[in-house]
Amino acid sequence: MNPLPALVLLPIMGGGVAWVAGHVRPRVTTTSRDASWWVVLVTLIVETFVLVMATFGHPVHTGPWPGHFSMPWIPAMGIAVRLDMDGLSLSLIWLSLIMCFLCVFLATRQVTVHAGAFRFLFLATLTGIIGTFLATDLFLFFFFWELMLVPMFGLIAAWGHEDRQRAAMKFFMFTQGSGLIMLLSILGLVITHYRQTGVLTFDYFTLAHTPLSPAVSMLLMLGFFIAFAVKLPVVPVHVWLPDAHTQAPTAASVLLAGILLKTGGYGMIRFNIMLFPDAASRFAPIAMGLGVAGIVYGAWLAYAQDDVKRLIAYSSISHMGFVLLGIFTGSRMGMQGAIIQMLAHGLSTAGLFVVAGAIQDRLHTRDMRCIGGLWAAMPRLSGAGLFFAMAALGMPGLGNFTGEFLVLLATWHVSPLPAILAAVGLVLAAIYALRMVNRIFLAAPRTGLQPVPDVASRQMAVFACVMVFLVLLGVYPQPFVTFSAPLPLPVAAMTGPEGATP
Amino acid sequence: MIVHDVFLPAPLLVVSSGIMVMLGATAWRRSVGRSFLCAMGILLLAIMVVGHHAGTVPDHGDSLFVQDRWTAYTAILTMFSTICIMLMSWRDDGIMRADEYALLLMLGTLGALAMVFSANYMPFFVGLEILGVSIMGLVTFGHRAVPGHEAAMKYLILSGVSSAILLFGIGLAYGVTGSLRFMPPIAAGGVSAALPPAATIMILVGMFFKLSAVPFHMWLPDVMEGAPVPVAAFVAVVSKIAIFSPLVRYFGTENQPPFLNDILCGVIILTIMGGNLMALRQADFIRLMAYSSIAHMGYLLIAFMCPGRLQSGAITVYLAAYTASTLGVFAVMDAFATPGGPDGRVIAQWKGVFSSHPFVGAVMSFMLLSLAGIPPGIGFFAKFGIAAVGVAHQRDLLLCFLIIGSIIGLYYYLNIVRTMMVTPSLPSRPLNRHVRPELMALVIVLGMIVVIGGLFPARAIHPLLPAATVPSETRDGITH
Amino acid sequence: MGEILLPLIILCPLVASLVVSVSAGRMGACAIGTVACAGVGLSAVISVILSVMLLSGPATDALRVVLWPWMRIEGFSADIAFTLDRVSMVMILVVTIVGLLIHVYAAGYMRDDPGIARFFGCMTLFVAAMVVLVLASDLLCMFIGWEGVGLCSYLLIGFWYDDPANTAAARKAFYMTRMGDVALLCGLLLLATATGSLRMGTVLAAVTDGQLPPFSVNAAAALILVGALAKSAQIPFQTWLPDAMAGPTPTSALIHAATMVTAGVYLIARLHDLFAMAAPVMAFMAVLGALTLLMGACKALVQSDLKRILAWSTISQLGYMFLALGCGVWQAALFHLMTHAFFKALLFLTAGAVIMRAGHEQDIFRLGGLRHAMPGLTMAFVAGASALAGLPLVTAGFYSKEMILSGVWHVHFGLTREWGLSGHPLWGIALLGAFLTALYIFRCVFIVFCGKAGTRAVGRTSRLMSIPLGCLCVLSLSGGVIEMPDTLPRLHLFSALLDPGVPLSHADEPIWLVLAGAIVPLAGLGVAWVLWGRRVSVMREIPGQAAIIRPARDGRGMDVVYDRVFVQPLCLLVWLTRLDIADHAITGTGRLTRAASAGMFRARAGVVDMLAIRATGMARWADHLPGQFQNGRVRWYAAWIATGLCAGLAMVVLS
Amino acid sequence: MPAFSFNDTLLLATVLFSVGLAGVLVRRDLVFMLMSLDIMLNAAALVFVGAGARWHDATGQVMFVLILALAAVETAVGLAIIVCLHARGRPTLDADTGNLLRG
Amino acid sequence: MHALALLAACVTVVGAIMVITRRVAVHAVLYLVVTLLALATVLVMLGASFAAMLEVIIYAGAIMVLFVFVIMMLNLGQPDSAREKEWLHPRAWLGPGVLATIACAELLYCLNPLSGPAPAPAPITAHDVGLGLFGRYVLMVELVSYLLLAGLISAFHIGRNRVGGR
Repeated sequence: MNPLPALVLLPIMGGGVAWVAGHVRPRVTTTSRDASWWVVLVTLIVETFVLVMATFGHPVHTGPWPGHFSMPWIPAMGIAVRLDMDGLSLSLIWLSLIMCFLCVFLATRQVTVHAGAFRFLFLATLTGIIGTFLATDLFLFFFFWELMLVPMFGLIAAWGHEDRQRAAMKFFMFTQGSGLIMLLSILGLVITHYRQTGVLTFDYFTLAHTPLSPAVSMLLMLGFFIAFAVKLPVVPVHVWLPDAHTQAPTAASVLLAGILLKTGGYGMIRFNIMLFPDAASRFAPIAMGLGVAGIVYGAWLAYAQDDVKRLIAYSSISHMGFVLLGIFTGSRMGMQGAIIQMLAHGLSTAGLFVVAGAIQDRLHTRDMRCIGGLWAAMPRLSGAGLFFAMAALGMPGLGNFTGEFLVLLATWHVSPLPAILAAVGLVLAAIYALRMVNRIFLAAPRTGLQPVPDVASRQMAVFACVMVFLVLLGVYPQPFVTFSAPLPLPVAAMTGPEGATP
Repeated sequence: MIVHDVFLPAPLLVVSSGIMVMLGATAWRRSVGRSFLCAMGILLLAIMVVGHHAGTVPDHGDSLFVQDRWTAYTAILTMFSTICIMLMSWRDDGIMRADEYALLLMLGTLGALAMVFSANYMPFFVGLEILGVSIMGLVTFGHRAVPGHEAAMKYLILSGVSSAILLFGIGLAYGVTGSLRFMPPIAAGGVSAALPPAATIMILVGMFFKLSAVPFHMWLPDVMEGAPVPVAAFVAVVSKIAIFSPLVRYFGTENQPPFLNDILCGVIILTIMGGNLMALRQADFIRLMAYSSIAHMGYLLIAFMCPGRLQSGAITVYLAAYTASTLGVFAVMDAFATPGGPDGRVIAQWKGVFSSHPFVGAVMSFMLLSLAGIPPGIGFFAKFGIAAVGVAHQRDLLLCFLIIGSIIGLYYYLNIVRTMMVTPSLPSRPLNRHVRPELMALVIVLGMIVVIGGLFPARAIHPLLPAATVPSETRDGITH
Repeated sequence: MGEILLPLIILCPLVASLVVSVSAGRMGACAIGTVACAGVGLSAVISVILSVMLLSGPATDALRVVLWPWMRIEGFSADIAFTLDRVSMVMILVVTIVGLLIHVYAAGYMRDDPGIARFFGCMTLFVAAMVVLVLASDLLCMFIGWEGVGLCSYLLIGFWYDDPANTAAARKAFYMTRMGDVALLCGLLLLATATGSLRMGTVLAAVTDGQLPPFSVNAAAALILVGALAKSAQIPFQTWLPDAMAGPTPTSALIHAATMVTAGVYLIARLHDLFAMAAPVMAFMAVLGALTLLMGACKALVQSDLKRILAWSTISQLGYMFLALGCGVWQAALFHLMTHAFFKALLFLTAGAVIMRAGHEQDIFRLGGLRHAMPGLTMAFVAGASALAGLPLVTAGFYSKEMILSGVWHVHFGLTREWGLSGHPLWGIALLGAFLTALYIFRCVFIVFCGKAGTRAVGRTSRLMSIPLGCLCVLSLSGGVIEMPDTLPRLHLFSALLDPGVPLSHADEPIWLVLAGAIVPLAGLGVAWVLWGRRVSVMREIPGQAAIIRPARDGRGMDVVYDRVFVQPLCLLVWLTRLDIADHAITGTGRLTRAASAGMFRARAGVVDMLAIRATGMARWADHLPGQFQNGRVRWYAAWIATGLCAGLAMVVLS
Repeated sequence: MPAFSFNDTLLLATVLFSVGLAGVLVRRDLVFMLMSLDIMLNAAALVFVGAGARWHDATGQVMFVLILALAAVETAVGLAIIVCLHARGRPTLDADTGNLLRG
Repeated sequence: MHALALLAACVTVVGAIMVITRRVAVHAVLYLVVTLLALATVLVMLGASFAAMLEVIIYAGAIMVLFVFVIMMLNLGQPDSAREKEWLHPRAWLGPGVLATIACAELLYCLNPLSGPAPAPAPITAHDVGLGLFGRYVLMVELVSYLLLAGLISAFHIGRNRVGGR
């Protein structure tokens, strides 16, 4: 049995069951373990098994990459359900699953209003994201790309914080609008291919060999780039992100920061660089400039925030600047750095959002001027927060540093100046991260704070897992590096993959 | 001798004789329920006989009616929509007081079918008028009498003007060509070169009016607002399909006149932008749907403008998507309305629907997302098809407007979804006690159509357009 | 066996740190202290064992362990790898042994603090990170430790976070060092780009082989130097260290005196081959070191806070080390590093004990006459002070300082072919520094321990605290005899240990050189005695303090400059960028500021955000416009139809 | 014996059509609007008859009959609505005032 | 061209103009009847006598009676002076008038280069029309019957609603 379609479909089916289960026992309190929560958990566990199967199973080499699934969908337009998996997608799916476990254990239990629907949307988002990571049919990719936005919109708009509606609208408008531009690019590529070969197909591997004139390929690449840049986000179009991250419920924030942003990076690697290598290399200086701008600008604005979640959101912009920088260095090293950075940023930022969410659950505020000195009251939570803040500021030995270093090194190969500027971003990262730590955790306790319970040890164990992953990424990233390398596009004659995947 | 010249598609026959039967039944004993049942039965029968016909095509080919896959498709779409609208209005208490409702609906459908099957100006024009007059009657069925009559009046005057313009154009065309065959007039000897274009433009103005393209769109929101919800759906769906079908035939059979390009371009841009921009500020749901329908016609015209092998798929899917999603929205709106409470016409009434009526809210947002072109609804694939056609023809300007329009559209559709997600300040009302099972069934069926159509749109892609538009190339170039 | 033991040196404190952190709140203070000391102690034992093993082998022997490959990407590779050679052996011994002593001391010192678990968690983590820094054979791996110690330093300076000043000091320390770290990172990037690896051996081989262009070498050296300067609080980064005294005293002793701040020295010593190729950087480093040592001494002379005096003295002593490094006598620098670790740790720990027993009073002028109340501590402090001052023959400081002085005397910077720089002026400065060192430290001794009794001493120094003090006393007095000036018995154990190939001998050095080095501290002692030591002191304070010295005493010279030049504008900028435009308008500070703040606000909200708002506004407006058209009038609608008709026909007419 | 050429017919029809259009545009009274509409429809019918004469085809007159039927229907419905609106409290038949349906 | 033809055309146009400029509805109806009669003359001259008959009988006869009936029923005999005064204002008619004039001019331009002599075919008799109506176009007749049915039902509903709504 092919695990790929199961990977995609399992979450949404489980979500449906969870929704139904949520209706079975409508009286839900935070303490009682309701049925739909268990359904979600079981779904994720089964998904993990399937993923393990996909990771360690012996693939049948029917496609260009280890995992392959194909089924005709709309033959008239050359559209098929094509799912392929290489190390990059696999590692990002693993990341998604870890994020989901994190959310399920730490963040979704707090939802009491329409919990079943919440979980359904949550898992539906996961379906969209996994589908995005797996699809190699451009139409299917776009389908999933759009699909993941809707449940996320619902999550933000219905369960978010005070200004959720505006944030959700903003989020949706930006991402969807840019998606339409990508749609045009996809169509442009397909039509160009059709004109030249007479074959109408949306197959990624076939389209990769489309001969394109420089101007056309630049145009098409820009179309893709804009969509991914909005998702990533790159600085001029990052506007949606702080609001969305701030207003989203904790679980949605984790998903947003943890994996949704990664789809942008994934898309850039898979579509910008691999489909249009020439145009991408010509565009690289601008993209790298944008990346550096993102690093500095994000860090700068993060420093000016009083809202914890907003601060974390801006720090995400800064980190994603590194990803952009790395992707467009044009070297394998930069790309690997970007991938590692994506994984590590997913873990660390998700951790931070969970911490921020826990603080908000307890204190009902996100304003750093109103919270402070939590260490005395909640040493465990504060310790976790400190750890993730350190990861965010790029402490060597944790995952972010590995990614940032590789990116910087690759950038230095290209040109030292952006590397130096990006490194300056690290100083700013230290400034905002420590500011946060010293405002929230290590500060004089505020008067008027009622005593609040610390996180339970069980939840700490979940945090600890994430921390272990981060440390692993930091000190032993080599397996991840080899594992998550995007496989090269197969030359027409090549049958099997070259890359080393387990 | 007469019979030889007559070619009559069977649905027309069935529907028209059905109307007679209904009249007879009404004369025998008035019963609203029975006439509804009768009408639906007739429509089902008509759907079943689509593709058959009575009589033969005259030898000289100058037939009044034509029958091919495109007409069959649009006819089915039309009749299906009418059935849905019947279901929607079945137990609507404002409508149920009058049994002529079903009759008028059937007459409107007959007009629409006449337009769909027409191969000649004459049945086209008569069908148009039957449809128009029926709509005038239907519009006055609402709870509120005065707005209904006002809407009917507006429609009457404006459609009269447009009919006159259309007729004048047809007359000019007839004068130029000496034939009422349904195609753009070509300059024949003896008349000025400017005459055929003038005739074409006048005909187009008439058609655009019915299609409610900007700047001929103004009647649509007012009429839809004044009409009861099912009638609004009828105006938004059936009359649009009925006019679009001959439009495709009209320009599909020949190469498009060169001057048409600019006009169409301008109209499309105006329509997309006008429809979307005006929808943006509506607080009235039905008006919003009216403007969104205008905008959708703009998108549809993009596909109409770009002949090619992708065109037929794009148009057919878009029509189906538009029909299913719009009908779905109206059906949900009808299901939401309570006799004493809110009727769902004002967007603010939808506040907190997700909490009070989760199912209604979910289906509604689903339909709206489909209209906005977001997966997994069929609207996504439809918009995709339109964009594909546009890209294939390098209509860059139109594509830009398509995207701008879509983004604006996204905003107002999402705005409704957002409103539904707002937690209501008041305690949620008790569920609608007047749950109408047939309406719920309709909503579910439409939802299924939207989902399944969105996930498996392959069936709708067959080339259905009049044969001349589809290039003769076969599908050998397609992988898989 | 060494391959197993070497990682254990890191692992032991790390495990101790984890255990202590995780069990926070469950274990008693005693248990925590025990675990921490055990962790560091095990590590010390192992390092002693390994040192013995290393010394028993041939001199060039080194223990290399590659734990696992870190990154292997085309064009670059890095390993988690450790090397124990003789240089790192010296350092590791210092770190673990001094660390152990300080831990033992701290177990007593921090016994009653509620945050003892956090304290020991950080301390042991620090030891682990420091060991990583020392042992790493890969520069990138070293960077883990480099940042790790910075983190621990931050956490420990801000240990008592109730006081905002403490956390501010902690952040300041982190930011300052972080800037240096970024420079260091850039240097590493430069080297990695040039050589494709950051393994020290590879890098140094590439540099000495001349594979790198001179500019790159100089640039890399300069960047690494900046990192080292920041870590070691040299000019221009010196301001963070005095503030860092906000942390608990054991922290100051371990991190801000004995080990972490010397990491820069150690790094440059490890990379001395690289620096040898970068003569201008070397000269710059020497000059900077000389200036720092002088400035630190001057600052120390006018402080009144006991711990701050020690902090400035640390800066000054680090200046000596940098001077030595700059002059190429890195062995001397390391030697001084070692002895400095001993006596400065001793001084800090003693000071801590004194302060604790004197009721947390740090002002030396409020202390006084403690000689009688705490004789043991007095002895220890005097021992440390004499070692710091370098009193000849009996103290370790004398030998190490002498080694530096002689090295500086002989150096000649060949900046260009014909133009060079002699080391003699630097030697003069260093000598002056030595005088000042003796002066300020004995000023401190005399004021605190002699004279009138100022405060009442309470309690006793616990056994846990006094044992380490004793050990350190011994070490700081006798630790220097392993290396002697040539004038004295030719004993070069230390330099032979480090660099057996080239014995550092200056047989031709004049004898007055050594004498000068020996006499100057004594002179300083004498002057201090004259000024402060006699029962009727000549003066309680440096004369003429009113005009010049006050700003110096405040110790805020550079602080003020930094504050004015960087911090305040930055804060202002941030303040402006976070301020709402409406708020600002209300304050009414004029139109110019308003405009500026508007600009800044825009920058904060993101210019694009603003544009988006504008665009929305435009859309609203454009949307309102057609609303005017849709006014419900049939005639109006019909007119539009007619207009459309006219337009269409016009197209035909005009075509 | 047609005295009108096709072109003359068109000329007349055009003028008539424009007058009708102007009537719809100018007048606010619904009754006048209906009458103007009738004028426009008549103009269109005239074109058909003229064209039928040109081609000597009965189709033109068939169309004329159809248009006549249309005009009758529109007038009937229109007048019904007018009567109804009048009865419903819009005593003036002004199309401009008292609009309930507007954007 | 016959003088009669010219006269008929002039009467048609003038009558139409009078229709749209009258203040009193009944006057307008009368002018409309005049217009229609003149138009019937024109139709006769075009050889369409059958159409002319229909025009007179149905249009001028039946439809106009409807108008008169409604006008009398609603008592619109007297002008609504307050409202109609505005009609005298150029502001009210200038714009639409200009628009209509432009449309007219453009149409005339399109028709302008009139060419070709008028063909002189035989008149189309009622026989021909009848053959067309019940031959080729029999279905159209049927359809038109539905159109009339639709109009009937609509009008019926609207009227009934009025009574029921009270």
